[in-house]
Amino acid sequence: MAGRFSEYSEKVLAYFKNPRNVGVIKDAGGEGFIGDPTRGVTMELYLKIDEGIILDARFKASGCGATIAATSLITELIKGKTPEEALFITEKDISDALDLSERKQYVAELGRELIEAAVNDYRSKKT
Amino acid sequence: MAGRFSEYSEKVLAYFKNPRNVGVIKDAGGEGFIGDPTRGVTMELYLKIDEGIILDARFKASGCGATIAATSLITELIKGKTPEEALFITEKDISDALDLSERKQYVAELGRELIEAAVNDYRSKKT
Amino acid sequence: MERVYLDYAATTPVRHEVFEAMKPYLNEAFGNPSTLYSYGEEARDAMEEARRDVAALVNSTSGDIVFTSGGTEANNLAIKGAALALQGTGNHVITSAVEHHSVLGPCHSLERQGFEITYLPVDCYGRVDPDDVKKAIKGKTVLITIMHANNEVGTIQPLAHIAKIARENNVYFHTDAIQSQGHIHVNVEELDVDLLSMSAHKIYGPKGIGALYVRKDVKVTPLLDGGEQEGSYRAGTENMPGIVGFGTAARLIKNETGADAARLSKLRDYLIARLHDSIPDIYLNGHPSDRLPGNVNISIDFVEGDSVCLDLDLEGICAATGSACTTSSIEPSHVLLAMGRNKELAHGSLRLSMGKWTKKDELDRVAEALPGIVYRLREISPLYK
Amino acid sequence: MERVYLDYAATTPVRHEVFEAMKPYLNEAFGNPSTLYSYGEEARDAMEEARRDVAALVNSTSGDIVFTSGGTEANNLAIKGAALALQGTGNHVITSAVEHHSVLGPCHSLERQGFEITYLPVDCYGRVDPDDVKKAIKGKTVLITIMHANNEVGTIQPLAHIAKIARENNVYFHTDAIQSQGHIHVNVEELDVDLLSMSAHKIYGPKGIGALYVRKDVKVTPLLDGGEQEGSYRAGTENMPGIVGFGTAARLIKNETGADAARLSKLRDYLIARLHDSIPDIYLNGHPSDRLPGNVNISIDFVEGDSVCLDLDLEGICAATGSACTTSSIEPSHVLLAMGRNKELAHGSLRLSMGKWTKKDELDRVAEALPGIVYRLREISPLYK
Ligand SMILES: Cc1ncc(COP(=O)(O)O)c(C=O)c1O
Ligand SMILES: Cc1ncc(COP(=O)(O)O)c(C=O)c1O
Repeated sequence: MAGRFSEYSEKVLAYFKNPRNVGVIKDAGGEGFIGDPTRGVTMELYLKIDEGIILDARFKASGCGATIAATSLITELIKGKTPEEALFITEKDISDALDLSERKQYVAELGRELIEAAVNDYRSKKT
Repeated sequence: MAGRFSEYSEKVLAYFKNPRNVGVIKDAGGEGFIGDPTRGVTMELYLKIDEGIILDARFKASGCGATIAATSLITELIKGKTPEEALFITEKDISDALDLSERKQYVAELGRELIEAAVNDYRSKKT
Repeated sequence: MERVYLDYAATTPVRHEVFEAMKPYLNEAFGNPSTLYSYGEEARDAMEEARRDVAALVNSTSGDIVFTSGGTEANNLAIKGAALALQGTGNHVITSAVEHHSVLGPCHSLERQGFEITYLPVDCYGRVDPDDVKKAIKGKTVLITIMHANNEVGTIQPLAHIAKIARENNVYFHTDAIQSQGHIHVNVEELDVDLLSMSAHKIYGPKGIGALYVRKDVKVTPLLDGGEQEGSYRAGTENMPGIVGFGTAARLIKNETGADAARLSKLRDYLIARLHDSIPDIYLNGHPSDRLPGNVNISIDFVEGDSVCLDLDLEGICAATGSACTTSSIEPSHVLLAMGRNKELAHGSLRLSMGKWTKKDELDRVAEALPGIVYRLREISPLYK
Repeated sequence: MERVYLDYAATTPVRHEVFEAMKPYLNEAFGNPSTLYSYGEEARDAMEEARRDVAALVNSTSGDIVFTSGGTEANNLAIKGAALALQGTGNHVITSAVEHHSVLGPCHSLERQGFEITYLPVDCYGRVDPDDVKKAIKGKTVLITIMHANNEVGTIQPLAHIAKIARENNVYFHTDAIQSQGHIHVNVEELDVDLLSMSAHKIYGPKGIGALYVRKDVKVTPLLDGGEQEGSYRAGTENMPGIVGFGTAARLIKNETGADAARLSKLRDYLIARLHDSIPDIYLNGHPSDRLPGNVNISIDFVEGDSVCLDLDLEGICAATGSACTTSSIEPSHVLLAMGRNKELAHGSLRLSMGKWTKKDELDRVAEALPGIVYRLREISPLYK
């Protein structure tokens, strides 16, 4: 029975307490789904893209505090970027922005994959 | 590095502090030697016997506190007895008189053997 | 804001009387019970008194109590120690799927050494079926280890029944009684166990001290070799303050067990009812009545237990989840999975465990805070449509 | 009559600062470092601070320190843990004849499991010859374990030299530094050891807590399986008060080591000289200069050490002998026998070990009391003619 919350930074806690951009976007230009409810981590990312710019981003997430925080952070990071620029966001960017502990690195990794999935979805829809 | 003195009863301590009848008797009527200096226990008992009565008893001992106490006690127990009566002193008599702890029972056993050795020596000298 | 502590099953505060009893051994009375007359004698007397008090809590005699560094060591010593001692006669051990890690760990370690382990299933309440125990026994079975009460869901096992089977088949029987000791009636004679594990920090004693009851003539190979302390079952300079603290904690709780259990069972049922009334899609885990007095465990659908605990914590309420964070995911509780909960529900577990100082108004605070937290997290969750 | 405590090598009093540091963990701050945010965080921070302090005492980093229940567990974990981890590559262990029981015990236990153990001889001062270590190494040697300073006679081993041989031969090197830590300079880098055992109650910390330094990437199979505490090297709820007490004790002694050692060496040599002057037929055991600052160990001819200690005790002086009472005799010290003392002299050993609060006038009391005691016991002794 372990929570191990003490590894959560103030930044994680801030996003966890007040997650920005919760929600879904109907008919989103790009959608990403990552994770597995049976493994306790699920992330969903919805992008509204117009003229090659991510105008809006929304998320849903379930999992540990870091998972929720990271998904919310991502919506902020990518807004205003082009999908191509969004792909330049690294695992380290996410990890640094949230001060993730070593054992929570996988959350940043999943976050990176989430962006990729949403951008790929956008690309496949476009063509 | 263990002393384990807390197993010593008040009675052992009393005999250890003020051992009665320390010494040797020259040309003793009966002498007993028990133990082994390499095993940390040595007991010597000297009897002065006249007309079949143990008139005097002296001891020397080296070993733990219980060893010294038991050997001294034995000199008291047997004084005034005949050698035959002395043989009736049991391991339990010695152990009870000193409140010996379980792990010190071997001292009473050696004490019993010591009496036997001295009486046997007396008998062999007599014949 | 006063903190509300509802994680007594993880660890309990140290009682003031326990601290007071320990104090001399952290100050002037520093003797080593294995040495010296004047200093050592006091320490030895205090140690033997503590041993009697710990023995009395489970109705054993002090000669059968081996002090250890905690519950984990007691379980390791019992399981590995008995298995190794009996290695010549067999290499099969029976346990259950819902044991604590400190039982499963030693079993895995024995497996690596060539032992065969049977992990018995449990029913939906977490109970082992004694018939399954009977069927699992083979000629080479040397040990059965089944816990008394489960640390996550509080379910109490039909121990006496299992012990009877063990006895009939001449197999050692060990139980991990770390959650039950002091909280419900525990009696080594009535349960007829050969080995029973205890831990002080679950009964208002200090951390880092526990005990193993070893029935006379039961063979256990020591884990810690060295000096002749603890009847040569366990070498090492004795943790005097810990031992004295454990003894005091055991003595005090012994007479309070009945009254505490009655009070806490009521509070428990009150909290369960309130949560059921105010939160949809939650499920009680564990047996509805045959459970530890202070244990409430629910699965909250659509959310992850870790996030619920974090939110509660931010509101000043300490609770626990069965989910364990690893470096690549969150592992759902093995106990809930064994009870047949699906993984999603196993992920959403929340344990609220109460103790001696739990007040009704603290439970009211939880009952008021939790619905909002669950609502909030479900709004964020993609699983909740 | 004030008691004179000269058994610091057995155990030390707890420093007041240590007690004060532990107090919160025996009262309100009862968190479990593995759980919970608010309560657990404080506990975790305190634990990691203690780990840094313990690490610093031997110049290691906190990531390499595993807390155990004491020195005995640290030795068991190091020796059995490393041997089992390397079982695939070899089954030979080298140790010395003068190790503490908590090293010899695990070695015997490994022997029963099919390991081969070489017990190296020592010279008349109790020192291992590094050349003997070199000669003893075989292809299947997996571990060398040689203590830093001996607990009975205080002799310091040529560790760096032995470590070099171990390193050259790619063999793990463990040292039991329980008597040296804090009392003389100990540095895992200078000594170049892979594993090093520590214990708190020898440096004015509490009993029941110790540590094992494990160099990065050194493989050790856990003794206690279960939860993931201590980097999975050692399961079990952490002994928080003990850990915090150990940390404080380590931090305090670190800066005092040099001055204490200088003061105690002088006192030691003063006492040795006075005893030599006033008692005939006594012999210093151990190395005359390469020995622990606080250790005096003499063999007194014609008497048994146990009786000398008892007499000293009756005069309010606590000391120790290397003789161990068993249920059928007194066993002479294995250390003194290994050093070539005959059994009679090995039986007459007396250890007077000093510490932080030892005053010169206490030694004077011993120097005044002991001649009379020896005289008295020799008068009783049949060995003294
Ligand atoms: C059922 C059970 N067994 C074993 C343990 C381990 O005991 P300890 O924490 O004293 O190592 C615990 C608690 O952590 C427990 O709840
Ligand atoms: C050299 C040595 N090793 C090991 C130990 C055992 O340590 P502990 O008493 O913490 O179990 C001791 C002291 O008892 C010792 O002096």
